[in-house]
Amino acid sequence: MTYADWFREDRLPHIYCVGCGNGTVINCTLSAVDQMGWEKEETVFVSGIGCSSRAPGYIVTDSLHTTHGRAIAFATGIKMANPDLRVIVFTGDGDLAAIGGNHFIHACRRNIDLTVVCMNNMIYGMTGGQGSPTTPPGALSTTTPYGSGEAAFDLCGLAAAAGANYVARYTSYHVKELTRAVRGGLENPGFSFIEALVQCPTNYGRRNKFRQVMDQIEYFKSHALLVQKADRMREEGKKIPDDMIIIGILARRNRPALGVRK
Amino acid sequence: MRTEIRFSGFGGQGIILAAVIVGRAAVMYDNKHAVQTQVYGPEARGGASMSAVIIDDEPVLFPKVTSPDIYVIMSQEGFEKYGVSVTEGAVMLLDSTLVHSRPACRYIEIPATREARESLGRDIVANIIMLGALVAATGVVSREAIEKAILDSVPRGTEELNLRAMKKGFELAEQVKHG
Amino acid sequence: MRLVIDERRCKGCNLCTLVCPYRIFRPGTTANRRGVIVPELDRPERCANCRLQRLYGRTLCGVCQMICPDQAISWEEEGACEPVKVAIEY
Amino acid sequence: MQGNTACAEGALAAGCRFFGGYPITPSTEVAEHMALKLPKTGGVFIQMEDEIASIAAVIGASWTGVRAMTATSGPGFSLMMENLGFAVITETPCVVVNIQRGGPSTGQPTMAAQGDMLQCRFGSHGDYSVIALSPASVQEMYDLTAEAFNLSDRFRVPVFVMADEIIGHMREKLVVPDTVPRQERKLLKKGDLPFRAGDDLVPGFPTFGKGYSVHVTGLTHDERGYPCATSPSVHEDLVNRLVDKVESARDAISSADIVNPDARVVFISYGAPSRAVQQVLHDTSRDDIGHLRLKLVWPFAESLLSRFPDAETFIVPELNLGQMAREIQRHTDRTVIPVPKLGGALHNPSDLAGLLEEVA
Repeated sequence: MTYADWFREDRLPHIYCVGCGNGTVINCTLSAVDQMGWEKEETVFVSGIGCSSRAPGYIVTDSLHTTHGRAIAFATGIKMANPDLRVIVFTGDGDLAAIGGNHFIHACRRNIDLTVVCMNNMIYGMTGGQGSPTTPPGALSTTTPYGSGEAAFDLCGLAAAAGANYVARYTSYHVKELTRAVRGGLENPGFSFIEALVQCPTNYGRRNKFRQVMDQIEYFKSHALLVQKADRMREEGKKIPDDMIIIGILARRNRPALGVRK
Repeated sequence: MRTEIRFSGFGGQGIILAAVIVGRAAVMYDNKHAVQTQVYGPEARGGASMSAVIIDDEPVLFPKVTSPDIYVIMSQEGFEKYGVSVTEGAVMLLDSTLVHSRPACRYIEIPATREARESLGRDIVANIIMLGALVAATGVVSREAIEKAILDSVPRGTEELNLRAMKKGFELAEQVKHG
Repeated sequence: MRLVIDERRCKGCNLCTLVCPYRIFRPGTTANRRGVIVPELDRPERCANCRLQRLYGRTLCGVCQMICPDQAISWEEEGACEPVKVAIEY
Repeated sequence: MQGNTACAEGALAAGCRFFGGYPITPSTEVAEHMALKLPKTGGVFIQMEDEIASIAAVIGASWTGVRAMTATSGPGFSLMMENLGFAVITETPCVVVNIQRGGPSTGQPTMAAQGDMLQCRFGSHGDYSVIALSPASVQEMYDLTAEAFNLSDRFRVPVFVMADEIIGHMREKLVVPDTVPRQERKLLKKGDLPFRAGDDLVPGFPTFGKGYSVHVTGLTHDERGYPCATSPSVHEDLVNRLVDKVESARDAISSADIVNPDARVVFISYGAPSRAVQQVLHDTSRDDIGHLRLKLVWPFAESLLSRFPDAETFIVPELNLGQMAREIQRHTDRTVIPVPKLGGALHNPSDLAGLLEEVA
């Protein structure tokens, strides 16, 4: 079996725009799931609302496409009621960090055995490009026409501080690393959070100087800084530029977890 | 026959528990019907708390107390809030240690808190003394029933203390009756 | 093994042209029936996976397939060579 | 036993094995009792971060095949509305207990009301139909909660136990039956489309983890479960079926006590005010007074009104400004007199008796 066998062939091609990074993240996640050797019938995908949340509809397992922001709460019910199921949540930055922020931090606190993959495109894509809690300061969106004046959430820092067992960040450029990171999350008991920065050419890129699909990928490539290297730079007293994206496994621990398969 | 009993005191005296015990005695051991209700709310903590129980030979239809036949009042504030509106035909048992006013109906003074403190060494059982007195004075439930219901309801290890309190209540009411 | 781009799925983002270490993809020039300009292959036999997948029994590299957001890249078995009668004249 | 405790016991007897909740007066005792008892039955109690998460977790749990419930009150009920709509469109069985208190907003947390009767029927967006029960005694808190699970599994809709603070908090005698009737969820036949219904309009349930590979979405979906949100006919067919599966059964599932069907004046009540009406009928010497006590409030079975062929007047005491009276009015040309009551106290039987004298 390969990861391609996990797709609902009859629903492809999916609805994502040309060059959208979400499709890449689905590939990486399914590849990690496939590597785990899990059965389709023991695996459940859950999502909320937004571009990211359409992902489970293209996967041939049981899947629950729920309401905006609430995917983790629904997934909590599934996992607690049947810990034998492997539950993976697809979410986006708006879904997870704005309307669903409370569910996110409480799931981290409970350290419930879910793997949450967040496709962070730094914008509300499906509704046409409004600012989200991860829109970088200064970035343009339809609701921040003069540049975002708010600070952005560090989703990984939030997850780690709230108690998640496993936290990682990569981008849609880092396909091999992202696959390994998701796999690490699937292997680790407790709450695993993987943030995948993705390009949104339609609603983020073209407003923010990434004219071509490739431009944002090039940016991810050139601005990614492995966490180990960042730590070394800090030790050496070097300043890390604000626009660098710290990637890597940011937390891995084994605190007591809820809903772990017996 | 429908009998409505209203209990009032301050939070922590076991006002609600007292009503629950009487209801339990009636239903479980006297084969009658009963409904217990109470006033919920922040004012029930510290301020005047109130609970009520209705005992009937037939099923209790209307569950709320409208004009109590019997009052058990254990604090001055409870008297002022829930005891002043007594009707002439009612009877009131009051804890004479803590209630200074006297109602415009027949009343029985029971020094429950003083007795609880002095004879039994524990303030906390004043409500059980009042229950004993209530049963001895009015016969709303049988003595056997109230004893069993108290034993069902009190924390393990305090059964003997509570039974002594109940019997003290019987005695105090009888003294008033005969005195 | 032969690399194929599924024209029914490809939306023409050209990410494959960016990531392939052998540069076997290049942006296409003409739109297909769906109006998508699908990338073209440039000497795909240079792709390690095309040549060596059978030998190693697993996908090598495969970054183009993984990054393809539209699940349009895959490898398929090549048909066995047709025997061709060759007349050699002495 | 207290009403709220009896509710929890009824759920446990019905085989409820998942409770997700959030504390709110005056429903909290239901959650507390479930927290105490569920772990001993092998079930799961989880206190969620809010009511939105509570109903979400309940719906998620239900998809694994367990009987799941939550309990709440006014403000929490409002928060649940969006996800209740999700339960409706995804046809997820779940039981929601609402121990009603005075509103709007924080209102009267410790006082009784019946102000959420229309909200439970219409509170989420879009057209749909649900089932609501209304207990009038501690015994019914037990019996109707247990029955709610059967109705929910049978029709695959959220079923509401619309109690009130008076019934939830009062203590009276409860006779626990040896067993409660149990009607299991009909499972999907392997190979059938997951959202294609037969004559009963209720599709079989594709439990997660059993190899159905079902996609469940809150979007308008076709019979395969695939999103199909722009087709007018798919949406129309789906919503009509969701409504019809409940409404077409309203006579079959209706549940009410009927007293004196020959009466000229008939009280119609549900929940706590029923107790005041019962007292009036007990105390009166008149024999032309009837009583229709609804145990199942939604869907409202208007055929119940014709069980009183001689009735000239219906008197409807409610702890709100006439929410069900409005529904009754639209099904009859006879006089309907709402007796609204706000503030938390129950209708006094003597006041109702006085009204009776005025009416007839």
